Amino acid sequence: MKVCRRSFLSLIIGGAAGTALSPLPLKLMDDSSIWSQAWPWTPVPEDGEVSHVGSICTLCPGGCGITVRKVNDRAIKIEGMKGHPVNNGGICVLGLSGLQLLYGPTRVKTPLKRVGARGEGRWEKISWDEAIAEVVKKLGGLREKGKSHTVACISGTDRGTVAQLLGRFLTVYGSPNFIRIPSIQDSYELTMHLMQGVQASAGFDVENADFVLSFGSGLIEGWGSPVRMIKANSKWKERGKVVQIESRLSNTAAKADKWVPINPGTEAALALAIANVIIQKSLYNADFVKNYSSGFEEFKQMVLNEFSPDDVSGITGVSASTIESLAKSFAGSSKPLAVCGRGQGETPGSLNEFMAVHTLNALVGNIDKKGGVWTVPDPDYIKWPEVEMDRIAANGMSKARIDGAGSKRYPDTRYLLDRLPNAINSGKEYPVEALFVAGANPVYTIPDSKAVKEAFNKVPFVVSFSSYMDETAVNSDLILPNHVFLERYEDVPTPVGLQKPIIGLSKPVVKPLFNTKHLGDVILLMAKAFGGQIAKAFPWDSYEVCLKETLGNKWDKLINDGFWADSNFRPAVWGGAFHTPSRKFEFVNKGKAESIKIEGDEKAYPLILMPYDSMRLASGFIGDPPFVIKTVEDTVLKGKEIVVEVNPKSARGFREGDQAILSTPKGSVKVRVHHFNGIMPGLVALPRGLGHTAYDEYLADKGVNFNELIGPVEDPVSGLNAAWGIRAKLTRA
Amino acid sequence: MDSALIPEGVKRCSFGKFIFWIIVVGAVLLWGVFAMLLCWFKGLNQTNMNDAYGFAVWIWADLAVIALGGGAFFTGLLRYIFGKDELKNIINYAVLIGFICYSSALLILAIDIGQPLRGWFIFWHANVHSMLTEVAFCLSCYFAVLTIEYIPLILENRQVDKVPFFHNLSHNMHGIMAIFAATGAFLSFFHQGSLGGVAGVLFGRPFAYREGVFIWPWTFFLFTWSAAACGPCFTIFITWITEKITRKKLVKKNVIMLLAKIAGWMLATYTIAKIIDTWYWAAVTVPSKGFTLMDFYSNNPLYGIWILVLEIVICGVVPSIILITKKGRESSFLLISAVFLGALGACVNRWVMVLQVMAVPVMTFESWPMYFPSWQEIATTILPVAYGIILIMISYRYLPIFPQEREIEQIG
Amino acid sequence: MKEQHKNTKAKKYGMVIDLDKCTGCGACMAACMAENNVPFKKDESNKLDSITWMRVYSLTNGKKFPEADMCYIPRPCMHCEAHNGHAPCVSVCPAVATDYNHETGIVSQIYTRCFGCRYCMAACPYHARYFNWWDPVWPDGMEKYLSPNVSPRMRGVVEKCSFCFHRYQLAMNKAYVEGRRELEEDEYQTSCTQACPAGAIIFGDLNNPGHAVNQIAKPDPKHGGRPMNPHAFRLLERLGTNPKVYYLSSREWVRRAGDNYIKDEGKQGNH
Amino acid sequence: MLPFSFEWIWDLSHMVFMGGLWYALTIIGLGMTYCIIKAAVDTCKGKGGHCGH
Repeated sequence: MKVCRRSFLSLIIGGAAGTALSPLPLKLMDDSSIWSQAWPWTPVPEDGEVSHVGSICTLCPGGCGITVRKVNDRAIKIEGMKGHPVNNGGICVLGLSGLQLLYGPTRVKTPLKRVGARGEGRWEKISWDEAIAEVVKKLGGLREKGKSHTVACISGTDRGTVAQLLGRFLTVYGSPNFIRIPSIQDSYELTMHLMQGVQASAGFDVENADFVLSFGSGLIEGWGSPVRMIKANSKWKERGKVVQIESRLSNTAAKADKWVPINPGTEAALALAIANVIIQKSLYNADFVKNYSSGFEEFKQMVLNEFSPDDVSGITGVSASTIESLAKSFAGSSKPLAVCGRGQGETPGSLNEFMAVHTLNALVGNIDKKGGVWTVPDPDYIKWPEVEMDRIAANGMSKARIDGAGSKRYPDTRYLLDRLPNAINSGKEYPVEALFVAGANPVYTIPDSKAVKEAFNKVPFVVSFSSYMDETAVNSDLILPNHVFLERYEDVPTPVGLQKPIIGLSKPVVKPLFNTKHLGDVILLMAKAFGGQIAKAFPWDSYEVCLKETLGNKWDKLINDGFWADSNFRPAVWGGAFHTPSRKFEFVNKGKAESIKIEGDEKAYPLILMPYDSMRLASGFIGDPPFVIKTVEDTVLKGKEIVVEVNPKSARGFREGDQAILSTPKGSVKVRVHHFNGIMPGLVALPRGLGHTAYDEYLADKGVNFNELIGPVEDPVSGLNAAWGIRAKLTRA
Repeated sequence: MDSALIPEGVKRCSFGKFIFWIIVVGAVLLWGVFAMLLCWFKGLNQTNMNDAYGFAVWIWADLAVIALGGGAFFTGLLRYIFGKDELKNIINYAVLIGFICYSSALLILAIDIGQPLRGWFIFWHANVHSMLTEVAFCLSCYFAVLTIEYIPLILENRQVDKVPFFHNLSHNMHGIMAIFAATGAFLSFFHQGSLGGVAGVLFGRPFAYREGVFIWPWTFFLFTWSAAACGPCFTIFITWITEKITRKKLVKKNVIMLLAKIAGWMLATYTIAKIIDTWYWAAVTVPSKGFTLMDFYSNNPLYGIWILVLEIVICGVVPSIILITKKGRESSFLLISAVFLGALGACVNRWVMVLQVMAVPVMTFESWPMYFPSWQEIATTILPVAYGIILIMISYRYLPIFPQEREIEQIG
Repeated sequence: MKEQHKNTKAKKYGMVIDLDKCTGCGACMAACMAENNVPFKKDESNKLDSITWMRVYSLTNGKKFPEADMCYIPRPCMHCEAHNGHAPCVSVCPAVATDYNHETGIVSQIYTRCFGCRYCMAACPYHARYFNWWDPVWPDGMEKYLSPNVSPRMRGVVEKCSFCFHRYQLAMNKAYVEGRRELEEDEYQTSCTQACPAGAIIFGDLNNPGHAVNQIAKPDPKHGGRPMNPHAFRLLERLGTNPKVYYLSSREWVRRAGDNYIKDEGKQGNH
Repeated sequence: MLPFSFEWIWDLSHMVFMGGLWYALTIIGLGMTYCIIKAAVDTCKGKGGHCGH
């Protein structure tokens, strides 16, 4: 048959038409759409049996109860625990994102030993036996040379069994250098110590206060136990008033009933001027002042002479009439409460300011009263036998602390971490030969990052117990990764700022995912390896045994409810509350309440840089997980650039979104400018919690770490860091 | 070389020159195809679109080419239904331009959707309340009609025509073309309209929202009207360009004059309607939502009141006056300026109804998001232009697009 | 647009958000992301392509220091009822991938039905709808926390807040097993409501006079659900979207920021 | 699109819209079918063309 062009064409066309009319195209279309609905690279979460585990979140000192939803052995979601005395069902943005830390890429999965240069990030995986042997060998060597005191330990907390085990280990080993991460807790403890003669934490009965006078505290921005404070804020909306004294319109200021802008750093003067009005108009609680306080007359004279509203108005920028009305409404309320500690309270602050503010509480007599400041003793469930130190340990313990805490100069201060970098760098004290870091990220959180890194580089042996590859872990020699909080048992004593002692119990929600080990067990293993008195001080087989024994009859309740509260606890009665030499509240007057001078020359640096805190930026030892960094607004972080707030008045030609160089005496960084009418002219505000160099690609290299731009300023009384800002300038990029 | 394929009695450039230009335009086409494939395989993250600009330059291009392709349906309507017989001399070209515009529009839509493989859901799971469903249905049906109108043209190629079946098919299709044209006009009316409805029904967007009759907002009718007005303008404009490029007269003046006159009256009435619509919208609709007219034309770096003036006065009133006056039509310069402005007016209108709609903030605490297309978007937008040029080149070379060409050539 | 369920009274789930209490802490945003398997990218600072079903906006009163004021406003999907369920987005979706459920008043989104034309996004004045410009990618191991109750979305589709509809389904399943047809107020609560540390979000059935949302917002059925509580307002009330999320604020400038007004128009411009 | 897909409702909008659609499709389909069949018939009858049967 002759195949002509025509039949060929017909075949093609006929074939095409035939295929088009057959069900094949339909079938293919359907298949393709089904395929696109289940792309193999889109995960399909496995279903299974649902269960809930109650525990305590330890991502911050807030101590919230959490309920973790599980499907089979996977943790699916963290929710707030209903009925928990701190957060009753509520939960914060960081706590909600906890699973991203558990399952996230920043986990340290096995003990690591540095092989490259410090901070280079080259590691060798080692076994736990090797890791512990390594530490013991190093520490043993130091001990033999009588240098046990050159070992220091930085810990996120000094409370609870794990921190206590760590401290105990240091003691029997022979070093006085257990150092807690600084915060306003230091200042509050010192204030309570000096004015009330007690060694206790300050608790605030915020739920019952009806007039809250806050001197720059970020009441709803992470101050105290964050969820509890936000809950309290909602209560104040229903019945109560809040006055925020702050130079920037923070969230707290915006939510307050009244915002009083103040020249930064003059808060103590304002507090004393308020005291002046209260005393002058006899608005104070006469019973308390007369019967339960001492030093009032002296205090009165000082305040009347030096802190008249008119004079203070000039210093603070707050009008005399405002001062008077503040004083009247404060003293006129039935349950007034004055608090201080800037932002989230990560910088301890000026002791004078704390005492001045606490004086206001004393004047209205709301100490250990409903809605006031309570003296909260540490829970006393940890009753281990006294350690028996051997000769070396006793010798080591007799040495002075390297940070100067408890020295002649700062006799009452317990920890002074902010002084450590300088102590190491200056070499005036003894060198630090080994450093432990647990539950803390000092390389990131301590001011003057340059000096901190320099100090770290001078320490020949740094051991990190971090679960995550944070800045400190990166700059260490050995990482002994702890379980994360969702994988371990741990007791959580009274959350910061809570007015009654409670104990929470963190429970393992999931089995440890990686080759990590509980810090408590690591301490026990180290102690055993040393033998002798050191081993003797730790008679437990495992941390779990130790914890169960320590908690005794509270254990069952803790396992069932997740927390234990002392139902018998009542605030102290004035008659027996004060343990000062006079047995009364003391209006301590430690020199003139001078404001803390910040670093930098006014001419070279016309602006003042201040940090601000946000619930959406974790600035402690934990960095923002992906969910949290996602919530950060574009007026805070834009791409990789940090945005600083400036009042349009002091923007000097910088338009919204312009790039600029922000310089302080400590360093300069690239920023973007955001015009914000809520900030006092002359100030620049920079968010804390950004500028991480470690962690994962969702967080690292975004923005600037505030600590690179500021150094500590020593409070003359306490030695704690009182820097509330630093001089700065903005120049063209 | 390919002379056997070229229609009888007309001159075409050399095959080499033809191929050269095909390759040049083809390179641009390939660039567009590359961008298109990127969008398909990597997803729409290749574009600069975002959650504020869900519709962007593509949708504008889509609406614009459909409006400009409106010449096909309107000329067809005039030719087959209203019996304007002269127009048979330009209808072929109008159909070709329409075919190009509509196929491009469909292609753009296929790139624009996030899940192209599921594109057929719009037919299968149709929501009859959605203007977009109406668009999709009428668009595809009308595209089928345009194909049917274009097929006889292909069949008239010298070689194809030799096949008796194709010759007969072409003959028969011509025979009932009026029915197809009528269906096409019906479909076209609805999809031009529903494209207008797409923006007009957005009652959450006061800038776009218009009241109307039954389910159709005023923009529904305005879009159809403007397509009927600007489509012929575009046909005249492209014919003029083709004549310039080929350096030949292809369509007799009386045909152009007739089409221009009709287009002029359509444009004039459209402009009046548009002015009334804008006035009512600015005076009644917008204030009832809490806005003033100037809210939509201030506080942003691009959209000032100039765009409204450009659309209505410069691209509406001015070309209308030119086209409805005999003197204006007869001046070649004025005529071409007028049809260009008319076509531009449709493009500006579609831009405003797509991109400015996205840009105007509705919530008081939002600001104007601005947008600039990525190169992938630009390339895929240019793709249809390149494709259209190539199709015109091939059709012009091998098909009897301009029935009067031989006649004019012989006279000339 | 299904017919109403015959056995039970139609619900109208909605929210009241107290802006006086809202501290802008962001917990609702994270609670939503964690509950609904919302993906995240390396850079989420461009808010125009960042998927946040619940987004907290911040408003300012526009005044200068020290008169400046600020307020946060969390914005979930408003689940507009508009007129008889013709929400701005529902009526425009060409493929019925989003629908108004007359039983619950919830606007659904069917990811496998959506083909990504984004018309709904153009229609929504609240920017509550988000497009998956990218394939969702979880870092290795992190997909372990994904909830089986909400399917992760694929690239190229639109997603939005569902008022945690899966929680409604789970609660209804449980109720049915127990022989009930009605839910208690606390049996069905959204993830953001549950998490909010300030207790600023309240969720429930607006049709049920026993529910807190109804008692607080006091929706006026005669006027398209407009709140009768003088401190309550809805976003863009005047557009006729008839949203089911009510806001409370004691500050007038905040209430006014909820809608557009011509300069000297009266308060709460009722037209 | 078809009455047996599950979202189909026999309401006015569906009848008008889908009615219009199917009406148009029918015209186009029937028209084309007519043309093709008639062309085939004509071809068999030997009409037109230059090299036909």
